[in-house]
Amino acid sequence: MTVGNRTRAALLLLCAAVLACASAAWAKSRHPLRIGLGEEPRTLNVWMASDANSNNILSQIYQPLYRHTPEETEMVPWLAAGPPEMEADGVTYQVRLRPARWSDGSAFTAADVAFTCRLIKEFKIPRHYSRWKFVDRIEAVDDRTVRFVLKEPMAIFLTRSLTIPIVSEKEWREVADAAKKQKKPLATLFNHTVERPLGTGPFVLEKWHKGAFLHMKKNDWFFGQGLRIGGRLLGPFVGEILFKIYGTSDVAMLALKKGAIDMYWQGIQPGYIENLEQHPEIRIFSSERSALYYLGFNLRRPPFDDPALRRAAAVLVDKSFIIERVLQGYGSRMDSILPAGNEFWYNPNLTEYGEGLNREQRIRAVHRILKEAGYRWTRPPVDDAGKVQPAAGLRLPDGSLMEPLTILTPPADYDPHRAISGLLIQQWLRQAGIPASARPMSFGALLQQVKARHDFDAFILGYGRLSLDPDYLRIFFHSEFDRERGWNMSGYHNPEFDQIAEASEKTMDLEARRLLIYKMQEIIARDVPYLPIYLPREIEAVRTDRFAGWVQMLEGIGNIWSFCQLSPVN
Amino acid sequence: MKTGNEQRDTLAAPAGRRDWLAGGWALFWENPIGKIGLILMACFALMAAASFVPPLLDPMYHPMHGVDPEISHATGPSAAHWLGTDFIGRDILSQLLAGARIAFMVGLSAAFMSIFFGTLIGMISGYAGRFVDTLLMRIADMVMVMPTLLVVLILSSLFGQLRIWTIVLLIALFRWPGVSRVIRAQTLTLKHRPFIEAARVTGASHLRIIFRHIFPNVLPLALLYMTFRVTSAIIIEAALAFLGFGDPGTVSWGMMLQWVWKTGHMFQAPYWLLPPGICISLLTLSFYMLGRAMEEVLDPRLRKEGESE
Amino acid sequence: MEIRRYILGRLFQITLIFFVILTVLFLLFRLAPGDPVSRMVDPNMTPEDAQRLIEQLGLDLPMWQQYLIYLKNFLKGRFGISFHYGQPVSEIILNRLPNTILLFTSSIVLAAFVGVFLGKIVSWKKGERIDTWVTIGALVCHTLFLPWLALIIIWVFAYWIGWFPLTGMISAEIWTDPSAGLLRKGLDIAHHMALPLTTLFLIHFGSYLLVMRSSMLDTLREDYILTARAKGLDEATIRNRHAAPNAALPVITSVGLSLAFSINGGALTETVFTWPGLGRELVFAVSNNDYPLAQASFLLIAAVVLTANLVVDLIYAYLDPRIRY
Amino acid sequence: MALLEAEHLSIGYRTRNGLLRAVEDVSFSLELGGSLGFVGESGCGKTTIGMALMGLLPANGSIVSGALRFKGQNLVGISDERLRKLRWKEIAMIFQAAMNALNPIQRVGDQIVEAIRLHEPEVSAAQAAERVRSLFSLVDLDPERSRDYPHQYSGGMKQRAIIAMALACRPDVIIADEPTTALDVIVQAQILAEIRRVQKEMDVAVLFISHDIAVVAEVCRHIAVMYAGQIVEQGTREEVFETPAHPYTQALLDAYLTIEEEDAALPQAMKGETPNLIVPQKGCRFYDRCPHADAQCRQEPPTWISLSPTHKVLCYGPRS
Repeated sequence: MTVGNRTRAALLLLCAAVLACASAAWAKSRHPLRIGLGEEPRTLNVWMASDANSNNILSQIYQPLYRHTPEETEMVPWLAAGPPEMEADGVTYQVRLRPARWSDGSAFTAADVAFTCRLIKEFKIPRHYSRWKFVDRIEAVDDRTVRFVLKEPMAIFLTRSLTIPIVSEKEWREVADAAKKQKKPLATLFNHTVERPLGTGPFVLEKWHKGAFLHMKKNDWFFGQGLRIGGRLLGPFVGEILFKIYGTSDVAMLALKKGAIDMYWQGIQPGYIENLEQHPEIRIFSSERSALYYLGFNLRRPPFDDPALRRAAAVLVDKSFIIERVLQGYGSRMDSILPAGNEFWYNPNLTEYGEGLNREQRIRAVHRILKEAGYRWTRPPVDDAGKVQPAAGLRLPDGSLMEPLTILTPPADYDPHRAISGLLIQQWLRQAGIPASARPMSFGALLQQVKARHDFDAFILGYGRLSLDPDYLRIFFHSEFDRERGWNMSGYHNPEFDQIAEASEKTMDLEARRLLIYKMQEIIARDVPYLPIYLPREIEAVRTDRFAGWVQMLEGIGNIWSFCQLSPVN
Repeated sequence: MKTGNEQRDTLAAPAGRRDWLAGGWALFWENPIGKIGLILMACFALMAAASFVPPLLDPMYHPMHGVDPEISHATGPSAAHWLGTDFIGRDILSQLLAGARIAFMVGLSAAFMSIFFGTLIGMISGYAGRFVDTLLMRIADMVMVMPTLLVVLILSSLFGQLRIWTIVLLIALFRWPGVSRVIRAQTLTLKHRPFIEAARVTGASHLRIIFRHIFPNVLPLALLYMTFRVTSAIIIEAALAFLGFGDPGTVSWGMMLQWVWKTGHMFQAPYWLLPPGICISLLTLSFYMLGRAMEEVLDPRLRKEGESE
Repeated sequence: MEIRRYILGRLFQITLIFFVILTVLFLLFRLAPGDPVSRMVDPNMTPEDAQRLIEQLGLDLPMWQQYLIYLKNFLKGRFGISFHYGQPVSEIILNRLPNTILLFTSSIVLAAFVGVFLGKIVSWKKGERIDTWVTIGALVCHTLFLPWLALIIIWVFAYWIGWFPLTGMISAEIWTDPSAGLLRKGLDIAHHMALPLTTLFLIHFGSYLLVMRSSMLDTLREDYILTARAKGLDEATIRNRHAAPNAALPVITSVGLSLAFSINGGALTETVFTWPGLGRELVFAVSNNDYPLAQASFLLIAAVVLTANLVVDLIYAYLDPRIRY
Repeated sequence: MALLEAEHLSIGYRTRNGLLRAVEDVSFSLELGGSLGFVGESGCGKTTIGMALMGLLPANGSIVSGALRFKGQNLVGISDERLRKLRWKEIAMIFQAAMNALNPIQRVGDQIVEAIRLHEPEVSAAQAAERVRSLFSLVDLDPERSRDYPHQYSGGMKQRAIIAMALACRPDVIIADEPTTALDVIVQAQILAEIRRVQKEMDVAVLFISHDIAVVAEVCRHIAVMYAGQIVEQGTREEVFETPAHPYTQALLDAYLTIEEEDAALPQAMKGETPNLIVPQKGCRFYDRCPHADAQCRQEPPTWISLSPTHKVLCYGPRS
């Protein structure tokens, strides 16, 4: 190497070093709250957004009339000034609004609320329309009062309908009018690109640098500023938020440890906890979730059309094993479709299949159940001497050999827990001679197979964010929803259940409705169209050295209460 | 140039083959790269063979289903688990050994198939000429510009999780054009050699000429390319599994990395992260080294195309 | 004249191949199970909602009609609207493409130069210790498992030593700072690019080095090298003026041929480093059933590879006087 | 004093099986403006001698013993740097045209200019180009074509260009290694005439290497016949042609004449294979193929016998 080369190399090194130091120094000058996102938000079009990351951003901007307090016991008025006033006819509600302003300073009025609700009804916007189709009329009585007239009394109106985000008429009127003239109005509305969403929330979007970050600033017009709602004094006390995109949680965890972000807004795997706990400035939150992870059966065809076999499977599945190993203890077993945390609606007196039994006892129990139901083996799981052995040649009560069956699971990259649980369940079922094999499938293909084609034996799926209102019980198992793309994926038909479900939807009296919901849970636990398996906990990690005030609630700390209350340390 | 031709001629003549083999072996062994490659590969072959042992010792050493009843989270190396356990208590060493078996299986079978397609198409294309040649080579061009990993990724994400054999087949289906180009070129030079002309004059059928006369002469070249294809097959399978599109019923090294990645142990459990990565790299290295050493023995002039992969 | 005919011929071929890929892709994506609507797991989504969405997305039309629309739009330069982002695909691609080009081209060019340079040097010392070690080193680099290497690099250089940012392309802090000038922003990108660049560089330079080395060794056996020696040229001149230019020709071919393969690595690198490029977008679109986006990105990649191969052939022809079309 | 002189020169190649003695105890000399031809079948060591003269032996080859003197200076053991300066300036080489002796991606003229300016740095680019043009004219090439690439030339033109290149620095010695092989007969004759002509005009000594004794005879005044690494007969053209003493020379001439007459069977002597040069046999190296061999030939290597002051042979019983 000549002298010239060496000098050049040294210069290069120097440049790299300067670069490294300089960029580290630059980061120190301001104090934004920095949050890691798992993926880029899909869109800022609130009607199109259905993914967690878009919703994370939009939840700072578009606000509902009512929302749950962190304690989850009650709904508190948010954009509304007080609880809805129901008139004597039982179908007319009147809601007073707070004096609020949009982030551009213009006034938030009843017309905006009416516009939003009509928009949903006119465009039949997916995911929202079902909660609004029973609303007959929406009227702006005056600037600060909205009146809703329902077609019939509806139990879910307050909890499910009045929690939709309100958009501004100014922002959407033209878009909606233009879309209506198109051949495909809904698609046009969905494909409308929103650059700077106009909301009433605590933050406004400053810039979205595609593929890299989103920059939000405090909304000076935020209606809640300085107010005390749900017993909490609202800020925001943070000037700016930077949302950075990290494609993999591993890197996000490194960023957290390094101090490049203050919070990672996505549940993390339990595997990280041990290491994160060694960092004094990192705090782990483990929160309850309202979710359901379950094994679903196809009741439309053998072999799982037989409840006995479904119950046998329920006994064979060792939920505790899955929770302890796969979830590393961060989760709890489920016996009802409703999570146990939903204390008001949850029925605690349900059959706990296989609870407390060890492997051998489970196999014996299943042997008994199946024998009684008329199943036979060429080699039974329990031999004549009462010893457990590998079973083979399981025959259905009608004498035919059980065909090999598959358990569909999402792929490991989508959710390793479900993929591995599938493999475990496969092994357990085989112990009783049920020729099961787990088959992970791409998520889209899996849903197509299960929801649209109904061509499957069993599957493992989950619902991430179930509402607190248990109306979904009806949607999952009412025979009305057993059709293409319906949510009754098992094909469960039970007239008794249907009747109770329909009643529960319309019963306004809470206690009476609770009894119906209890009954529904019982029926499902008896017939096992779905076998609830586990309820994972939401594990989140934050740094405590720069910001404090995270509010823990159901589904974790990433909620509007946190963002309204976070404030810089010192 | 001269040496190359001479060697090729020796190849064609059966009489010289034994001498050539002995000489080739000496040349091969003299090459440090060939030696290292062979030794490495022998180690991995041993690993693959040893993979049958642990499950026999104790069912908890089954790489897929066996879990240590005492352990329910990832642990480092211990007496019972020399490389530690994964997060549900499976033994990492037995997974690593099983992975060696899978890697050999995937690598060799995918390579074999792609060489099979490539050689067949190359010979037909070169021998038939004209329209068939143009058609096959245009198809080859087209397949060649497809980034194999992305294509297989698309296919496996579209059609659900693929079985390991499907993955192998797909890799083979997209890795033949390079081989067939080289084989075609070689066939073209052979086509007008006297012994082929002679065979044609004596009325041998096309099939007979291709398989009896051309095939033995392109075989060494095909074998050489096989070693390179083995490496690319192993890498593609591993990358696929790493991204979560592998066969979940199989314990491959890529799957192990996927587990360590997706369960959040990536930077927490070096005893789990490092071995599969090192193994993938070293096994592909060993095949590659073998190929390079073989190449120097076979003919230093035939390398250009295969190597960029 | 000749060369123009050759280029036209090649362009025609490329168009043909492109059209076939276009059709195959269309069929693949339509035949595959799963659509964007069924992915929305939300009990609030009623079957009617889903049906409505499917109609709106035009997924209910017969296949041939969808194909015709697809072709028509394609010819007009419209790739449709991304299911996932609800934005025109062309906008998304145009946003991502420069990033990919920046990372990919710079790494390939750098790798090719360093590879050729080192290959030239070590071939001169064939059989010596340095040759063996460099060759083994290149082999090791070339066969390293890329995603794994990328993660290790992140861990060591971005986290443990902490010289570089973990992932991404720009740092939000600097780009939201109104006082930050163009230079600072440029340096920021360079700073972020260092690690992915190194990863891709390590993977590629080995292969170029090996090709160059082999090619040099072949060239050194050529008679004109003997002539050059006989002329009394010193070794450096022989190496640089006579051997290397001839030996570099196969390397150019090899770069072209390995381009498709390099793109795999590019996509993996982008994915691991969260580099907002086309490869990452493709992987992401594929796993989200975003057909229009996945199709368009894949087509673009295919087009780039095809064109790049043509360009490589032209460069080759330019550099090698023996080839004239 | 001879211009170029070899004394008991032995050259060996290291191979896996041992040292291959490609040239064994060879002595010859070449006068200023003289011409010497080496004849022998391939592998007899003639090219090795040429390469040794240029200092271009391959990495595994080296001069084992003996001396190689150019203008009195021993080339054995000389530094690479000095040898390099000597090349082309003093000793140039004409390569076989079928070989790629010209760099395919450089213009022919540039390759010649490179040689000129290397050894005569004081020459400007324009002057060098001018010299190339005159060299081209000298070897009957169109000067305009100096800007072409080698692949645009025919075999004969390439050969002329190579000759022009060899003459570029006005060397004292030109080594011509099979310069006419692979050319058709007419072009071959033209090239040989060309070499003869430039040799005379420029008064340069030529060391001519060929397997074809007839070709050598056309150019060289002296001929050395080589067999299995040794010179077996040496003499003037007339002596060797008219009174070949060594059975091998006789066989070569026979073969030559046979071809000329298109008749007769393969000469006796050509049967059998050339001996193994790694483990040399005890006696005469030609023993196996010699029609006149006897017991003595088998036991002891023969010694030189002088037939005239210029003509000598390495044989026990040279027959005429």
